[in-house]
Order: sequence, then structure tokens, then C-alpha cells
Amino acid sequence: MNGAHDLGGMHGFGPINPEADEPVFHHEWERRILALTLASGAMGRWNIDKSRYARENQLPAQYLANSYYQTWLVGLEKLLLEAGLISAEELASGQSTEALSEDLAGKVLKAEMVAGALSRGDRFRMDDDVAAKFTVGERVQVLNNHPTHHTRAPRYVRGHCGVVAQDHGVFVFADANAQGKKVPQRIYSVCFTAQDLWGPDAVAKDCVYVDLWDGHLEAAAV
Amino acid sequence: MNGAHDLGGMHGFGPINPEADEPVFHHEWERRILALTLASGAMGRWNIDKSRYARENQLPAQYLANSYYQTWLVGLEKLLLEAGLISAEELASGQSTEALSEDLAGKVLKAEMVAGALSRGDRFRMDDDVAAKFTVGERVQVLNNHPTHHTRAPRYVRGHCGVVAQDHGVFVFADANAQGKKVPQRIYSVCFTAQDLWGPDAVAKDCVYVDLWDGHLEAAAV
Amino acid sequence: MSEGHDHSHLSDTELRVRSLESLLVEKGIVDPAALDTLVQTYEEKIGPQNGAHVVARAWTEPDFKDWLLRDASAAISEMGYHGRQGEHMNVVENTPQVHNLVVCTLCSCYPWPVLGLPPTWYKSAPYRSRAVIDPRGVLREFGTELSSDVAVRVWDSTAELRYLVLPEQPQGCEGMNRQELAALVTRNAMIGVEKVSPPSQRGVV
Amino acid sequence: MSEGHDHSHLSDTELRVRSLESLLVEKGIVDPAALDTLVQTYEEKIGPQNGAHVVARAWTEPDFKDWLLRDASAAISEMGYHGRQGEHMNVVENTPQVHNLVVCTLCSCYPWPVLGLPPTWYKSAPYRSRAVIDPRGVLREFGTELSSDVAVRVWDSTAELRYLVLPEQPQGCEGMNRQELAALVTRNAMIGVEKVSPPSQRGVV
Repeated sequence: MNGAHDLGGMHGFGPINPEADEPVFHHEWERRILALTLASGAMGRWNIDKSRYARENQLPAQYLANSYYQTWLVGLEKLLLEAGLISAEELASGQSTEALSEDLAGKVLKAEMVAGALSRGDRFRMDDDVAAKFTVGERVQVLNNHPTHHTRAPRYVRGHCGVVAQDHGVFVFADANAQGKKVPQRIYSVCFTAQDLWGPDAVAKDCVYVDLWDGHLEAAAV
Repeated sequence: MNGAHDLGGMHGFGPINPEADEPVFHHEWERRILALTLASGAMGRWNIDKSRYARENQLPAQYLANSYYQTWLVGLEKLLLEAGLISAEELASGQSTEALSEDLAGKVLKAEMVAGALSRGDRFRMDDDVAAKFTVGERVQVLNNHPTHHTRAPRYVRGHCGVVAQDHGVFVFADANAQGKKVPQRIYSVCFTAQDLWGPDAVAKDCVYVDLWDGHLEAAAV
Repeated sequence: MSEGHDHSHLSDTELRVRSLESLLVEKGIVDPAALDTLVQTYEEKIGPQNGAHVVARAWTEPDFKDWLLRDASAAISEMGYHGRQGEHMNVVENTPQVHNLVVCTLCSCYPWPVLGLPPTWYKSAPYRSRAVIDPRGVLREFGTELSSDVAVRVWDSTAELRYLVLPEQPQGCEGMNRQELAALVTRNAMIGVEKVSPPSQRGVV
Repeated sequence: MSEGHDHSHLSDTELRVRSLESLLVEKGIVDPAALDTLVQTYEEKIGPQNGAHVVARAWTEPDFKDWLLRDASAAISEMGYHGRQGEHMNVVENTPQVHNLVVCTLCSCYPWPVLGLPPTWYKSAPYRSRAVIDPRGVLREFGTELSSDVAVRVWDSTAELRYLVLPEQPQGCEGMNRQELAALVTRNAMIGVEKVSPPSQRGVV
């Protein structure tokens, strides 16, 4: 979706203002929503791309007004509801009206499992044998598509041409993964010149590298 | 600027929800800010493109959270301050600390001048003889520039090719006008196919017409 | 943002506008009587009835329609509608093959002399964002279904040209005079989000 | 949005999070002890000191550096840093000719096992919007001036590959051991918004 989250190249947000000696968290509720999000993920009812879509698919004014962890809260509430893990009534009251199924209860992340789960992480690479559609050094063009669903091709590269800098191998295709479909595709690191993306005022030697899937690319006409 | 005002093609704002039998104004303050904006313009200290820039050059979260007339209020306060017609102290207190110059006092829009001023309007057409750079039927490409200043070339057409549908003649160039420079340029109505702008899922026979100036366009390569 | 209607609970916005108005009046930058005249003009005098008269005349006078499509500023001005935010007019004609829709994606440009001030939805982010990328979805939301052989032309008012849609005259208008025809023409039809309904359906739709 | 630190004035957000936590605990979806362990892990154990050790080792062991640039996931994993949000790593090397900068324009992807959780500015709209269109302006805001013969490479983390910048080793590090070198390496240098300062300048900058 062409949402407010697709920020690359926007103007008007002002200075970055990094905070000196910033703590990991600023508020207790930030600790809690981080932990709740990671722990609830153990239920296995969504994947990272569904999470991203739940966060980015907000009214743009809301997305931009929220702090980062406020958007995590919005996202987690949505994911829990969509997965049927909680009901709207339970969310509103904060009180459970239905017990968790035994099946799900067996998946709960226990304290002693945390270290292992984090150090294992997830696996986005897929073992499928997908032939490379593009080769390193080849000129490619990003498809000018504007899907309303989740996509990892940012607007600022769509329609633009770049050169394949690296073939990272086969991964789950994020755009389909957000819709619950596991589609193996190759990811390429594509190098765009700053001038191609932003016009002649950009510095000639500067580049932007973007990781894109087979489904985002076609061979460039020229 | 690539600001939050450049809304064409964005997703996520939800339904349009037109109001049945909508009144011209919903609140008394809306009447006042409309009238204050039109009346203050008579001072001749800004033009329409400076006004537009004053309104669009807000923090994106703020621009999107504001109602239309709230953005007019933000814009008018900025214009009055930038033009030196009021001071920051006066704005904060609501009390005048310095009288208007005689020169400006002579420009005030009086009630009996309103009808004439409105029906006269402004004149954006210029008498300069500017040769046409493009002819009707010619294929043109919108320059892929991303200026931080005001521009009337929306992001969704930049880099795209279209066909000149009409040559409207010579007008003041908005992008320069916002910076106080009167540059005469031709405006062309450029027709883009929906598929060129949005990809193959768009309806083949649909088009979007955008009015663009000489300064936004070059001859298309193909 | 909630706006208090009760004066004892003025919103921030109301307070800012009041304070600014009192400052500008005190400084003599604005004349209070002129403010009232401006409001009255757009609340009572300049509105979509103007555009409706233009449309009805184009439906009944072929020469006027030709002129309107060739030189809209002159033709509309001749009817007494001209000036602020309508200095340079373009009229685009709906036909059985073509449906036109007007938007301003960058702000809210709108032909004031013929349509008055724009409705809230025209100025809203949902309309401005979707009209160019999903015009048929927008039309459906207004109850306007187009057959697949009709082409949609969206006009994004990015310059100082203002657009008015000349809707198709509906069936069943035989014998109606210009005044009666004008009464059929809605603001939304002249923006292009709706068609003009036949007289038999009025009050039903 | 202001956040009350005083529990008698809880913000809406705090109330929502508390209510959600109590619901998820009551339903048994989450284990309270696991929540505490998760927080403790990212607050105390996993942070930029991990990445600093990777960098210092690369500075001191040419073979490790080659491996790191060729197969970052394996080389970093061998040092014990792997897992969530760092499953697939890429290391990009700064040189006198090339300066690298990492961003995630679409959300806030960041290599957790080597850098911990991202700082607020990395997740903010100003950084995410500007890093790709105005990287040199962003660098200047962090006090990093590049000469015009240095090329800037911006890496937008749009997929499940996570980027770590291998900064240039500064002058004046002769005779320092890996531990001392690691202490020079800042989080910001490994994101690419700063360079590593020479040891003589520490405390001054």
C-alpha cells in the first residue's frame, strides 16, 4: 500500500534530533509492548510481514502521530483480533471470556525458552530451487505497481532502473507472505544512482541500494 | 516539496463519506478565517503560490490532522508574520503594538470593494511572448525533480510520459512565483494513461490530465 | 478535534481565530464590514446554482455550448460568473463514451464563481488521494456505476485553470425550460462524481 | 502525546498496554516471566557492544574481515551473535572512497543481535524520509562531513537482510588490543551516520 509508512524521499519532517545517551526504553509501557509483541508471536498465528502490514495499515495522520511503540501497540491489538486469539469484547474490557485452546497453550513462550528462541530467530531463506531471473551487473527496472496490500518495494524506486549488485538467494516473498502465502523468490540488491532517483541535483557518485524480489523487477528495456 | 499535501495516489485514508446537505460552513470560526484570508490578501504582500506553500509546509502529521480551514489558519498566521504585517508578539497577545503604515492602510479591502475585487479576481495569465516548447500531440516526460520548495508537479507524474493535449498559453510559473519570482511559462494539459501512472491493473482506457508548465517537462526520449 | 459550539468552551482553533481577527481589525489590516460581506457573498450569492445555469444553457443553446467548450472563460463570464478562483476556466464534456472527474490532489482548487466554496469531501485526503488512482472506486462510492466501455478522464487542477464538468442531459427532459433544467443539475454532477438524474427519478434518488 | 510518569495520571497508551498485558496473561497467551526475560535481554545483554566486538575483530584479523565481508551471517554467528532480526546479515565496508549509511524507509529494520534495539531517531520519520534523498544532509546533522570525492552508499533494508557498517579504523590506534578498539566503536558508526573518532579525540567529541 502507498501508505504513510513509505517515507523514503519525503520532505517536511524537520531535523533528526538524536538524543544523547538515549536509554533503551523511555517508558515502562514501551518495555511491556515490546515484550508482549515478541511473546505473542510464539503462538505462530502471524508472520513478520503480517505484523508490518498491521502496523502500516493505519490512517496516515495516526501513523505519523504515533510513536514507534504506539504503532506496535496498534499492530499487536490488530493481529490478536484478526487471529482470533482475543475478541473485541475482551480487548475492550481487558478481561478474558474464553480460555485458550490446549493446542495454543502448548505454544506459549516460557521464560526459560526466551534465550533459545531469540538466538534461533526466524528463517526467511527458503530451500526451494528458484532459477535466477537476473544476473549480477544486469540492468533491471522496478515494476510500477501500486498494490493496496503490503509491499516491500518502496514508491521512490518504482519505475526506476538500477543494476543488480548482488543475488542473495531464495527467500520468502514478503508481499505474498503478508497475505499468508509462502512464495519462494530470489532477492537482489539493486543499486540505483542518486541522480536516477532524485534528478540531476543529486550527487553523481552517490547510490541507494534496495533489496528487491523477483516479483518487483523486470529486465530494463535499455 | 514532497510533503503530506501531495496526496495523489496515496492509500489508507478510508472512504470519502460525503455529508448530505452540507452547509457552506460548519463553524463560525471557519467563516472568519475564510474572510480574514481573503481580506488580508488585499495588502498585496503575497501571492497564491506563497499561500499554498505556507499551508503545505507543515509537519506532515499536523497537515493531515488539520481540517481544511485549520490549515488556512496556520497558513495565514505564517504569511502575516513572514510579510512583517504582524509580529510574533502581536500574534501571541492578540494586541497590536505597532500601527500599520499609511501605504498599507490605503490598500485595505473595504466592504464596498468586495464585490468588485471578487468578480475581478486575479490574473495569472501573462502577456509575455513565450514560444511553445511542445506542440499538441507531442510526447513529453515530466522531469524527475524533487525540489524542497513549492512545486505544482505532483510526485505521481514525475518521470512519467504523457501526451500534450492542449496548450493553454503563457502563465506565471507557480514554482517560481512561490519564491517571489514572476517567470512567464506556457502551461500544457498533459494526458497520462492510467496504466502508465499506476501499472497494468489500471483500466486501459482511463487517463489523468495534469496541467504542467514548461519548467516541469522535457521532450520524451521515445 | 472537537469544536465547542458553546462559547464558554472555545476550542484552541476558535480562540486562535478570534485572537487573530481582533488583532487584524485593531491594526487596520482588515475592515470588519468587509469580512461580513465576504462571508455573505460565499454563503448566499455564489454557489452551484451558477454552474447549473451554465450547464442548462449549454444543453439548450448549441452555439453557447460550442463557445463554452472552445472558450469557457469567455462564455461563462458572459453569463456574469467570473473572478476569484475562476479566472481561467475549462469545461469538459461528458458523453456516452467519456466521463470526466475533477480533483485537486495538491490543495483544493475549485471553480468558485460557478460552484461556490468546495464541500468538505472535495478537500479531504480520501478524495484527493483516490480520485487519480482509483476514480472508478470513487465514483462507485457516489453511486455512479460506469459501464466498462466508458473512459474516465480525471482532471487534476494543478495550475490556475479551473474545471467544470458539463454533464450529459438525462432522458425525459423534453419540454423543460432552462430554469427547470438548471434545477436538475447538482454540484456533484459538475465535479463529475455523479450523473444528472432524469427528472422522473428526482426525489427518489 | 505526553506520557504521565505518575501512576495516578496514566496516559491512554499506558492504560491500553496495561489492559492488554493483563488480558494476555489472564488468557495464558503470554507468560509474565518470559516478558521480563525479554525486556532484560534487550535492556542488558544485546546491544551495540556486540557489533563493536565484530568490528574490532575485523580490524585486527584480516582473515576474519574477509569472511565477514563475504559471509557476514556465518562470521558474526561464529562470535555468538545471531538470531532474531539478524538472521541474514550483510556487512558493508567504509573506505577512503566509500561511506555507507543504513536505513529502513518502510519500517525500522535493524540488526538486533549486533546493535540491540534501534534508537528513536533511527525509527523516526525525519531519518527514514531523508536518509535516501539527502544522505549528506543527514550526515552533516550528525557532524559527519564527507569530502566530495567520497561516494555515499545508502542501504535501504527493505528485505530480511540486515546491514552493519564496518567503519574505517581511525588513526592513532597502534598497539591497542581488540577490547580497547571495541571501546572506540560507536553504535552510530555502525549505522553509518558517524565515523569512529581517533582515540586521542575521545571525550572531546
